[in-house]
Amino acid sequence: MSQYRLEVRVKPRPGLLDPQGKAIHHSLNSLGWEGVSDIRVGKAIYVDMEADSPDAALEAAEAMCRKLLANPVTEDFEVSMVGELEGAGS
Amino acid sequence: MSQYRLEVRVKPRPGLLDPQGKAIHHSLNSLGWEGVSDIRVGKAIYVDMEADSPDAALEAAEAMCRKLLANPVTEDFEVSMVGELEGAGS
Amino acid sequence: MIKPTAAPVPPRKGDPEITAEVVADHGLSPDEYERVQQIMGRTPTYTELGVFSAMWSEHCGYKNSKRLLRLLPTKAPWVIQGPGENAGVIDVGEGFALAFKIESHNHPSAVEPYQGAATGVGGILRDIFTMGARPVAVLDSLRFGDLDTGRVRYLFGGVVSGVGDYGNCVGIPNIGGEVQFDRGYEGNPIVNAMCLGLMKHEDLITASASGDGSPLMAVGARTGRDGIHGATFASEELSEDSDESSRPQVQVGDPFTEKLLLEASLELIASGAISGIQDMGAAGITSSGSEMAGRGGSGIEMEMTDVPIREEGMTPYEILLSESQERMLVVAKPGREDEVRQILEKWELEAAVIGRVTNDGMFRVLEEGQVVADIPALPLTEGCPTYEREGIESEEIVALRTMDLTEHLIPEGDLTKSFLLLLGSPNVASKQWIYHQYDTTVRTATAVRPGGDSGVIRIRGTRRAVAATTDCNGRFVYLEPRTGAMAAVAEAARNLVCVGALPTAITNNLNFGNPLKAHIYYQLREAVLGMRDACGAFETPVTGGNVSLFNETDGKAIYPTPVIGMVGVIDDVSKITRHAFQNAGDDIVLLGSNTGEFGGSEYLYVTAGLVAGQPPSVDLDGERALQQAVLKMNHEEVLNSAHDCSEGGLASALAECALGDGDAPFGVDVELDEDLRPVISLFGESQGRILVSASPDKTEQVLSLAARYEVPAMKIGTVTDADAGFSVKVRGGSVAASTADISEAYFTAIPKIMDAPAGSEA
Amino acid sequence: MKVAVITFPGSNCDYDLYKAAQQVGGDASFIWHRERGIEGYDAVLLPGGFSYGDYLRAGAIARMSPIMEDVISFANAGGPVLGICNGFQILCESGLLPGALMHNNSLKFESKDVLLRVERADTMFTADYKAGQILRIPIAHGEGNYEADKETLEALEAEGRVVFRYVNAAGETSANANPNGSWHNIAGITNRAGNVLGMMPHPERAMEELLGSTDGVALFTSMVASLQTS
Ligand SMILES: Nc1ncnc2c1ncn2[C@@H]1O[C@H](COP(=O)(O)OP(=O)(O)O)[C@@H](O)[C@H]1O
Ligand SMILES: [Mg+2]
Repeated sequence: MSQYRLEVRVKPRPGLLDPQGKAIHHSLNSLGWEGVSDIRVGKAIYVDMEADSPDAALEAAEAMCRKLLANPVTEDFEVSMVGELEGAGS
Repeated sequence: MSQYRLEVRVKPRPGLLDPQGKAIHHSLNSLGWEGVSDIRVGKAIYVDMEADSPDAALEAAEAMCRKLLANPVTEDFEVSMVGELEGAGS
Repeated sequence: MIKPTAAPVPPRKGDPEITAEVVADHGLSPDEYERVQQIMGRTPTYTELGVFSAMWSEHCGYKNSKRLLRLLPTKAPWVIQGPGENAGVIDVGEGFALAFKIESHNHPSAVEPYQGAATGVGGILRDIFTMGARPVAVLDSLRFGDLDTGRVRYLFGGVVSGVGDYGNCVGIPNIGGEVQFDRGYEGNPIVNAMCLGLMKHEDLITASASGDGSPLMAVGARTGRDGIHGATFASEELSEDSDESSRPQVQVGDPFTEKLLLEASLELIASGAISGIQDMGAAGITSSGSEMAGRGGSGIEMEMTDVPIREEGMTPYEILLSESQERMLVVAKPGREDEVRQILEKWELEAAVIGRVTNDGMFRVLEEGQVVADIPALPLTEGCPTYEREGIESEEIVALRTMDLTEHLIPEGDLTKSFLLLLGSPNVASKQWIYHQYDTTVRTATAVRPGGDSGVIRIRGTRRAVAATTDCNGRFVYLEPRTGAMAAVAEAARNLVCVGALPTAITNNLNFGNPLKAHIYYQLREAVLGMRDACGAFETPVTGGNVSLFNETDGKAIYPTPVIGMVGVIDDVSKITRHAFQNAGDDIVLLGSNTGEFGGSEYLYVTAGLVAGQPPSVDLDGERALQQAVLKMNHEEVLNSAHDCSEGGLASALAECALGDGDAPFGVDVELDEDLRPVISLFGESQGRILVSASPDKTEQVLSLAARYEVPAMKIGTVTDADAGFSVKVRGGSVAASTADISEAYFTAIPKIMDAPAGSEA
Repeated sequence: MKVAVITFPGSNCDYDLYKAAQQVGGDASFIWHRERGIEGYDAVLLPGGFSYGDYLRAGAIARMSPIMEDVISFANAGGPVLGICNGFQILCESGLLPGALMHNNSLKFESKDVLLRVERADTMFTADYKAGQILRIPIAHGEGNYEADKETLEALEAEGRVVFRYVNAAGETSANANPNGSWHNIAGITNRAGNVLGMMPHPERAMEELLGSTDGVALFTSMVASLQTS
């Protein structure tokens, strides 16, 4: 068993309104960043966990997304491996 | 000028409390994922913008983080380039 | 005006051909489609078909309910605006008018509880402020399955935070509502939101387009592909795969934009620069546009490429049917478009001219100048066929109603255990878990917050206030629809008089199953008749409402649930009565009497899992007398508290009065001798009963006032200190518990279930 | 006393605050966030609500509004600034007060009456209270969980800048009296100079018996009195 850190990114589905993104976009424009054409806001979730292998960790994180971390009706998710954590193993 | 998409990840500072992370951690444990040792919840913000170069885009995004997207008291940020968007340029 | 006729319109490139299948997909029956062809004098284009489909859906066209709704009483001298507008309006005195309405968002909430509930609140707020009234209060009426599955907890939690986040952000206090948990709502939660708005009489504005050439403007949020065909969707049954297939129809609410739109709309109306304004709600631009044209007896013409859109490449069909939230259609006075733009600009919102009012009676849509839809407006809005169907009571329900309950009436002696079980049932237990997520005090006008019998909002600058409540016990309606509907109206009225408000008018939300089924149509018809009778008897006319049919999953319908949203008027805020006991030593008086029916009670559900038996009867004259008596007692200031007896019966009502909001509980010492089984005395849900408390020197007055109105009344006990505990004795049975134990059962029931980590038992 | 109530897009307690200021004799006016200039005002009030929907972080976008430059100069020059709820969040975001307001630890919006203990009765905002007095005042927020780094927190306590704490009926700072998880049950703090107060509870909603409490009145009378004597 090793300790891994994974990064989950949960994003609003394309086409759905993203009120947060809209408000931030508006604010960035009025702060002078006129080249900004779109902002979408999602979540970045960092999961530290024990698993047998990187693949097992990734699989577990995907299952977590389906079950809890992402709303299947409004959000898409992506999972990636950040790396193995030190001082782990048992 | 080209169109770029950047990803900004804003994370709660280590050591500071993260009520959302704590609640998710708790839920994951009770759903049976016992190997999870820590969860931190931050934001993933996707910025589509025009810039002269990838470097200029990255720099602009970092400036946005310092000014607005991240709270220096409680959050750290990271910016990365997702890629150049198609159908851009003028 | 020339008689409108549809000009020939060539098919738009890329649009599907009109086949029988396409027609069926649009929810139109062959007969209805034939009617469309008659109106058009030709085959409709795809865009036109979409428009008809939305306008003739149950949601917009009321095809299965319109004839029944005509039976309801709608008039009274104080009614300023009856059914047919965005909201009903009544006079509440001193130049003030109250706009109020209820609306359902059941289907969207089943698919995405948070957004479904949030956008439900958003929609009802817009219905109020488009009348020129400032929203001052929200109520929410909710139904879910039992809380023992993860899915139901997810729906309940999501709906409550959706209702809360939206109203909190806009800054409208929640003043009440209700929730019922019962397996009858398992697959189909009910989410009804009601809003109240105040205005001066002269600020009333209605939604009609008149004035040839007046510009039509789209204001607020941009149009995206959200919720295309939501109105049609809301008029269909859900099935196993609804989650998947309904995804594109999820609408996301933006309460921040709503708040700006609210301020901008009220400013627009005050500016006099506009002559009409309507929410783009169900069926979006289609319904707002055609209804404004229909009501004004004029026509409209709109250019789709002028509509501000959020996504590239939207077709006219999509733009017309999008249900993107936080948008309004405005008719500006000619030449004052810039004024409109300036007001919207101040609130950081967009406004675009998208068309104009015409005088040819047509609903005409252009794309880059090419006509893509050209429909006579009046037949579109008014020509929807309406049906009167056959209604037959289901045998199954007759059997349930007439079931012999004798074996459940046996228990006697110490009934404390059953009582604590009942008090800890989420249906009876404190709803603080819900309303502590709702801002109840913003706008500094909330005189009675959720937790009492009715919410109360004072009218600043006067001594007056308005009160509101929502009520319906779906089990009663299920077992006997006419009686159940009367009970819903009667309970609402009792809740109002308990705070000292004169019941004035109602709005209602008819939540039912598929009316094409004879036994559902029976429920719908009977419930409407029950509502008619009760509203007639109480002089509380119906000023509007909403119909949500097809609440079924895999063929199983919800309990018929005609939610009543009733409003009342208080002339003197200093006389408001509250439900909680105020002093140890006060006498407790029970007004009304127990008629002995036990059907549909929470006790049967909790102890035997049963929804059966004869539900409590409703004596409309007796109810009316009770209301008048309590109002009189309120005016004479002889009461220290008043509380309606409902779910969980007398024992539960006593506990609610004793516990209040938990800060300063009292004990209770009650003894009464009725010729009834003890479970019926303690837990029966007989209608027409109100528990009041009075200081001992006022008790005589309470009893004699009751006698004057021929209302049965008896002193049944006294309020004691909390230390003395809770004791209720009836013939053959009793309950006795410490205040701490009843408090624990009552206040922790819902938090214990809901604050456990998500999925712990899933 | 001329009082400015700043309205941001999404503010929704601006009117309540305006009324509260009027009730104690303040001459209140609204200032829209895009306007500039608060010269001539004696005090600035930042109302509660959801400026910019509280999107991104509560108060983060409002903090960028043009008027905030003026509010910051006003505060730095010693002018009294009171931020309530969203106003407190904006003050933290703008750096006029230290720390940040995180999600309530219940992760739910919390709306109810709470009890507050007055820790300091010698500020310009609390002179009409007694130290140790217990107030009943409504809260209504989703992000009121006060947090800062260790040094800041220690400095706040050492300098006595905590003005209100959540307590139980016995006046103790127990965990179950804390509605949001705030560090040391903090409900309100001032800046070092004592002219900027931020608090999560809503004193402007506790101004009348009819609405449940009058415990907020003294906060506004304190402010008026301090300005009249200075
Ligand atoms: N969904 C809800 N939203 C707001 N308040 C609610 C809700 N459900 C219940 N309440 C409040 O909780 C209290 C008790 O509810 P309920 O038992 O249904 O009242 P009653 O039986 O007197 O009509 C009422 O004040 C009601 O307004
Ligand atoms: Mg009840």
